[in-house]
Amino acid sequence: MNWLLAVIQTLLFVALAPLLSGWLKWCKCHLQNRKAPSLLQPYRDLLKLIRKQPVVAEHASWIFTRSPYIIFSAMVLAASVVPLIAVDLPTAASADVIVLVGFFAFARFFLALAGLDIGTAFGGMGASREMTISSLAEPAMLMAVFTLTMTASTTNLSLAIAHVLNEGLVLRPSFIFAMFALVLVAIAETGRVPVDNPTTHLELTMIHEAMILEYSGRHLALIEWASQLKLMLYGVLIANIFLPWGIARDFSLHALGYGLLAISGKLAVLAVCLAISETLVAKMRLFRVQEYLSFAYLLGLLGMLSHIILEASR
Amino acid sequence: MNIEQQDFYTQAILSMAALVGLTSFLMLGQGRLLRLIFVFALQGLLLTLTTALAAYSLDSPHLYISAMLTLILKVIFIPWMLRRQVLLMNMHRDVEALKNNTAVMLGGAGLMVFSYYVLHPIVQTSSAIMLNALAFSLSVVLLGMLLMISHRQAVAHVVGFMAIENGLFFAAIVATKGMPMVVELGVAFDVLVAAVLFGIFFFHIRTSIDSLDVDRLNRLHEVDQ
Amino acid sequence: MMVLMPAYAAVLFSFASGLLALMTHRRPLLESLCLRYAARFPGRQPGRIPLVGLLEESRYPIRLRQAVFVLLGISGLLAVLAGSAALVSQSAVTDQIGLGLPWLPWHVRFDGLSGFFFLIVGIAVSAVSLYGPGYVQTYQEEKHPFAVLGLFTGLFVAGMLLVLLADDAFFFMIAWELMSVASYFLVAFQHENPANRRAAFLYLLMAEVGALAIILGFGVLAGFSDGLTFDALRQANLSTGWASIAFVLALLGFGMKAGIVPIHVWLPEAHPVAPSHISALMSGVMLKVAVYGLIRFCFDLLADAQWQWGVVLLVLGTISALGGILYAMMQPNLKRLLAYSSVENIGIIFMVLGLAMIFLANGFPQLAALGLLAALLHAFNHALFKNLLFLGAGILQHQVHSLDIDSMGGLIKRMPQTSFLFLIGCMSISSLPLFNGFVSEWLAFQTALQVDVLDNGVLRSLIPVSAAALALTAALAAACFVKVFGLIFLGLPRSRHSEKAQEAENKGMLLALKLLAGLCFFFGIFPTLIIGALNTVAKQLIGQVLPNATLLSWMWLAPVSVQKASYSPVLVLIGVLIATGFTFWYLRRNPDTKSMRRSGAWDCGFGGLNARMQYSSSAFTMPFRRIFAKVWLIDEQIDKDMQGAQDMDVAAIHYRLQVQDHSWPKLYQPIAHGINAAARLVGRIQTGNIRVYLGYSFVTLIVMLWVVSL
Amino acid sequence: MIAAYLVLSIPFAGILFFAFAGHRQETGRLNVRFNAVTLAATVWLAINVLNNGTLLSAGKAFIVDSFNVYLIVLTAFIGLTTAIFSAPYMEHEKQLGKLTEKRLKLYYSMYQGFMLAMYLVLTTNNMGVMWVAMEGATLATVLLVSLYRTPESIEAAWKYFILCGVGIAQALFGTILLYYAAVQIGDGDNALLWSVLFDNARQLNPEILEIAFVFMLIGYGTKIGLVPLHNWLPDAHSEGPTPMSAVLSGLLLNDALYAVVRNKMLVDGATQGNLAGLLMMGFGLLSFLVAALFLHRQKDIKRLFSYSSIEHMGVMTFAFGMGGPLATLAALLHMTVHSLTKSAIFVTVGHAAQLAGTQNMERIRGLIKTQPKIGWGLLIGTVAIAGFPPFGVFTSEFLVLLATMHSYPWLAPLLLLGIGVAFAGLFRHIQPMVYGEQPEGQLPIKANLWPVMVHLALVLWLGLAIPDFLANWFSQATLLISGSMPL
Repeated sequence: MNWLLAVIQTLLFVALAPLLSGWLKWCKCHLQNRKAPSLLQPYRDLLKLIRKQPVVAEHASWIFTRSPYIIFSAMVLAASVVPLIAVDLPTAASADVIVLVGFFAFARFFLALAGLDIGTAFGGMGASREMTISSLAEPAMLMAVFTLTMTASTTNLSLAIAHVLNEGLVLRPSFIFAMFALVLVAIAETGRVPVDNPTTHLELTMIHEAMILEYSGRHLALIEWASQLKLMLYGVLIANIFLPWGIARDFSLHALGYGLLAISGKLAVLAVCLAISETLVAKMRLFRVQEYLSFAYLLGLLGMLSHIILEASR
Repeated sequence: MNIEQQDFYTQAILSMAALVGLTSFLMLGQGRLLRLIFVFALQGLLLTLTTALAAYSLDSPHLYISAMLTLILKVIFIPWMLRRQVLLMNMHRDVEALKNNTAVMLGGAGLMVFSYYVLHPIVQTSSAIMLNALAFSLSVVLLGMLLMISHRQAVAHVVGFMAIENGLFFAAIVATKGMPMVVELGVAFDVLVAAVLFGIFFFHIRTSIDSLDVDRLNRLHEVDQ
Repeated sequence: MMVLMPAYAAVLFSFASGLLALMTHRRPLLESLCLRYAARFPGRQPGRIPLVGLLEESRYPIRLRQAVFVLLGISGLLAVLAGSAALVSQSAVTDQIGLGLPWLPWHVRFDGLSGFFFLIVGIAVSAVSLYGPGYVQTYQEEKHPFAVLGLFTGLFVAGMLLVLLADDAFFFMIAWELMSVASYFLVAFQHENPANRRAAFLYLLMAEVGALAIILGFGVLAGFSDGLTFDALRQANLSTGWASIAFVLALLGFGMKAGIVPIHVWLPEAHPVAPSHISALMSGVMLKVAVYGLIRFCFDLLADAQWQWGVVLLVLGTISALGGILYAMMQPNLKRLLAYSSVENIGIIFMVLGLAMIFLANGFPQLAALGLLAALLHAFNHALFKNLLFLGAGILQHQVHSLDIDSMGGLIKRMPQTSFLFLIGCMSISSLPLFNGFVSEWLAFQTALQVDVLDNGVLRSLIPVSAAALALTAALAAACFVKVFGLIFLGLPRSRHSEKAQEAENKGMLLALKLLAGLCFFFGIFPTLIIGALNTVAKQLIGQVLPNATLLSWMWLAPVSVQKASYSPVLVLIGVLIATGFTFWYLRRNPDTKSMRRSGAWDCGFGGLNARMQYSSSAFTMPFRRIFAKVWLIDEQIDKDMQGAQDMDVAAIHYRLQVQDHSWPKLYQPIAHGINAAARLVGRIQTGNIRVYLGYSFVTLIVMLWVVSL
Repeated sequence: MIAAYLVLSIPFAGILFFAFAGHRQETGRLNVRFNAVTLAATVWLAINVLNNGTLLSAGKAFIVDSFNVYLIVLTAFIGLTTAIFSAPYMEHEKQLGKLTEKRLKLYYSMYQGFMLAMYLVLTTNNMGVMWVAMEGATLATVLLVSLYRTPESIEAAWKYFILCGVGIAQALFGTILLYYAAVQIGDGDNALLWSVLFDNARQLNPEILEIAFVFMLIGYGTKIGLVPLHNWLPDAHSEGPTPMSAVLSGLLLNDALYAVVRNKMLVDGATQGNLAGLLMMGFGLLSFLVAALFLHRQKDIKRLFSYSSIEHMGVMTFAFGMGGPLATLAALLHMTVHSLTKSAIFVTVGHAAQLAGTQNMERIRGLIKTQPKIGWGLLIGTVAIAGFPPFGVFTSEFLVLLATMHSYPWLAPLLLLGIGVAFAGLFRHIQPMVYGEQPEGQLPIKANLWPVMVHLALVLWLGLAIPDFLANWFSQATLLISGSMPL
């Protein structure tokens, strides 16, 4: 039963991911006085891409053609770990938050390899920049996550969230730091403005797009879907870790439905915030990203220290 | 106790010691090789007399033998050999300019005092005469080394070397009435061989650097210019 | 006792392989021996005399090489056997060998720790013995005599095994130095090129200094105890000050061998220039032996650990981890890169050991056990994938005739098997889930996250920071090995050699890689097996085991408790398989879009993409150079050839980049200059003037007399 | 006791024979025979001593106890192997035209003369005779140092002669003082006999003995090559024929040290304080460190190794000075292994120099490629002398370190520093010589390397295991010198 529920939740995750980015686009367009595509536009794009026959660069090897599947399934696995609508599902125990980061690393590894595989300058450029940014972002993210795990004294996500829930509303300075750190990291990792611009097509400013420049057809669909999943994953992480209220703690239908409503509401709000920030902020130079990320790291560190010194000190 | 109470033998020994010391000083300040050699022979002669005196007054016959050896070696053979070398090299005219001679002399005097100072623990074990004699011989040894340090001529070095031998020998005679016979003979043999070898070396050095100035034997050094 | 037999046998076999190698030029001797033996049995005709068939002129050298490596392999297998036996039996066997000093025979002790490291050495050696025959067959005898290589390889392996067996300081030092000297000769094996000579000298020098430090460390212990056996040394009761001195000496000695920043400089010089299978042994195993020494000294011999020592280890480890990977990233030479990444991994191991020591000193033996276990596991994993990568590098060197990353590319098409195995190595070393590297790193994080139990504020804030540094290290490692794999195997070939490259024809070489890659994957999925074994080590050293390392079942990893953290690689694997399989099947079920269309890559419409337009390794790492600029001594030169009317337009641009290690100018050159200056000073004594010499002895005499008469 | 007389008379016969028989083709082989016979005699002597303790000859002129008997055997052994090496070597030199038959005649007879002096130093019971023999050793070798008659060799010989002569003279003064102290208590004739002195060392006047010891130490120390009295040593070693360097390093230094130790035993008996020991430790450590630094500046290969000899003599002096059973045992062991290794190295060095036609290390290259035996011999020998296990030098140095850690822990770092510096100094010169490509025109030569192999094998054996008879031999000697058994 629980396992079934876990599978359902995962599928739900995968299914809802395009909707979130659709909603994000929608908000952005409205903020920028543009006519918005429908909320379901991402689904249409995916279906279209899946139907097309993929075109592959002539020098590409199996790495290039297999990577999309690997990346996508890595993201799906990550989704299976993160509690969306209910806590203590069995899948959460199979991999904790560190493994979650591991999944992201896994996906990134193959994305970068795929970028290098086609043998053009863009791929290499994208790969190099992606690895740079992520290698700076990862410690920041872990710092933020460690703050949570040390508060809950577990690295198992659903247990940690449950712990936060049990404590009820406690105002923790550490969480404030950690949350902002995580937000910054999420923006960097999901390739949003100001770090990267997902809608750009000016090659020299691309990071994520540069790597997937050669992808088409179902491969591109998988990649796109995976990045939408990633966006949603970060959103859910932020939402459920720091404001977990509403998530289902027993598996009654009513609780689950309530959880679903809650999470969609939180995500919607988050998306709006993101859209606003993206319309206000301009993309920054590549070599200012380090300052941005080291700031995130600093926040994470502060969160950690304030946890250790203020909250858990004996 | 002071010198009046001593018997004649002791007084003689002491005055001999004084004379030997004097000869060392003479050698130390001596720039002309021939005179150096002469003074050295003189020292040898004094040594022989001391030995004979000791042999007579202690009537230990084997000291006569060592006296003979000394006479032959240090008074006749070695001076003769050295003199011959000097004449061969015709260095008998040139005078070695000794740098700050007076300082060396004062140093020598200081050495004599120093040898007294070093050897004073011996006083407890025996008479002051022993102390005097040993101190003198030690200073002769040290003066010999000083001589070698201050002179540049190989001949002078040999003389200094032999002077050191004299000092030792003197010490052996006065302090311990001579060494055991076997040792005496061994030492004498070594001195003889050494003298012969010196002769050979003079020849070699002369052929290699056609001079006997040891300061020019400085190929083997490790100071980088 | 039964456990010791295979251990001894392993040592003997490695010696035997070394000695057999000496027979390279003794064919007639062997033949005559065989014939004499045969003469005992007149009945047979010469054709069927044993061995003589193997000894005829033409095939003798090949046969001999194979035999040597077979012996080596047997010794490796025996080592594995002995090690696992020791781990299973959970007992410590002691013995004495009638060699050494009259009153101090060689003491031997074989317990869980030794057994575990036996396992490491054994696996590596067996892999190398599979790989060796194919690798050495290209050396021509007169230029690179196999006798030397084989002999010292055997001695090297034997030395490592003996270090693990030693149970008294004297025997330990002998084995230790045997290991060092043998590997020195292996580094100097191709001594016609100056790089090897220089590296060899540096290596031996550092080994000597390190050994002296270790001896001094033992000496401190021995000063407070009676005897040199480890039992006696354990009884030594020293003041904290002396204990700390001993610890620092041990850290210096073993750290020098293990390649801790800043005393690591010999390592990236020496490891790359040795023959690849030797580099694999040195980088994969010898460093572990150094770790073994440190653990033996600090956790076993030194009675009570101080938390300050732990901090020292932690900080040094962090510096080495970060420094190692950052330096590695800049290396254009593959083997140098791998050597630097060994520095990084050793750094991680030291870090976790430091954590263990801190927990031990603060009275949390269980957590200490966890840390120790993580460290040992990482040592094990690193041995596996570093061997894999070095052996792979050896194959590349064979096929591409170069180790320069920038001259390779596109090899995945030409060498599919090698590239796949190498990819597994890269994934393990950059600690991706499902591979063994990840497990130990996960455990390391778990250890660090237990900091809550500590009271000391310094530690409570220091440890998380180091954990973050560990995270940074892991991410950088991933970046570094993306570069390695991407530039070597993917894209377009950057040189003629890599265009013409072929898959290695020798099956043994690939087999060795397969073995190691398989193990990497296997222990990535079933880490609980090895962790269960490691518990015995922890029990013998610290007296504690993990409460429920394998509580749920063999497929769950829950080091502290299920509530705190759990990881089930098996389930993850299953999930991945389901997801991938389903999408794969689902998306490719439509027959007319199933096939892919090939076409040229996007070239911005200019056309004529060529290999030189790809990212080079220095281009790939350029952002890192910008961000971490202070870490290296970067010497970057761009000069343009001008031409045309008053030299305005650029004909060609030459780019030169040199990235150097800080510790050369800061640490090593000052020492060297100091010694030379002192020597010059001392040289003044030898003026060459005899009167000065006489003066010396005169003055000495005077001074001495004055001294005694005081 | 007959054995002892044999040991002394055979070399004496050797001197006369070679001096008057004139040089023939097989003289070298005869020299080997003489030494072989002597070795046999010494082994016989050793067996006697092993069976029934210390031997005193009639009239107590000679004493053979467990301390010197193994030195005697060692001397004979190294004398033999060096003779084996020198036979073809000197022939080769003669063919190169460096030497005439007359000189070879001198060489062989003086070789025996030197051996005789060595045996006399070791066996005699009379301190005076010991001095005479020591001086005799100088006289015997000084002409061999200048055998080639080059200006350098003559200069070296002259320095050797003068410095050692003056030094040894001071030793004689010390002996006289000793005698003086002795006649205070005992009869005149036996007063210089070591055994007598040792038996009633307690009554000897300590002050006099201390002064005497200073003279002895300076005197014999000049022979040992203690800094700052060492200056003659590198010159003499590097300019003389290689076999001479081998025996000088392997034997002469040892025996000088032996003389010092004999005297130290007396002084220790007489005085309460450890002044003698401290002096020796100081000189030893100084020589050790300074020589280690000197290694870095050498250009001549034989000079290099003569400095390494100084360094090792420093270690031994230090260890003997430290006293105590462990240190003494270590020093005795180090004497043995150092002599074996160093003479082996000099043999290989001789061949290497002949191979390259020069002693200048900048011009010796690619030995392994040219003639693997020589190259590896030199390399392994250097590894051994640098104190790497499993060679014996490591064992002894390890023990020295241990003893230091026990009694003077703050000196141990200095010792280690010296070892490290010395190691670097050796290898920075050795590596370029043995490794690298073969210089064109460099051809293999006829070399007989089995003495080297035997020596190194022995050293290896001593490093791996000390056989029982040797072990209890060492412990007997240790008991004799330091007054108590090793652990």
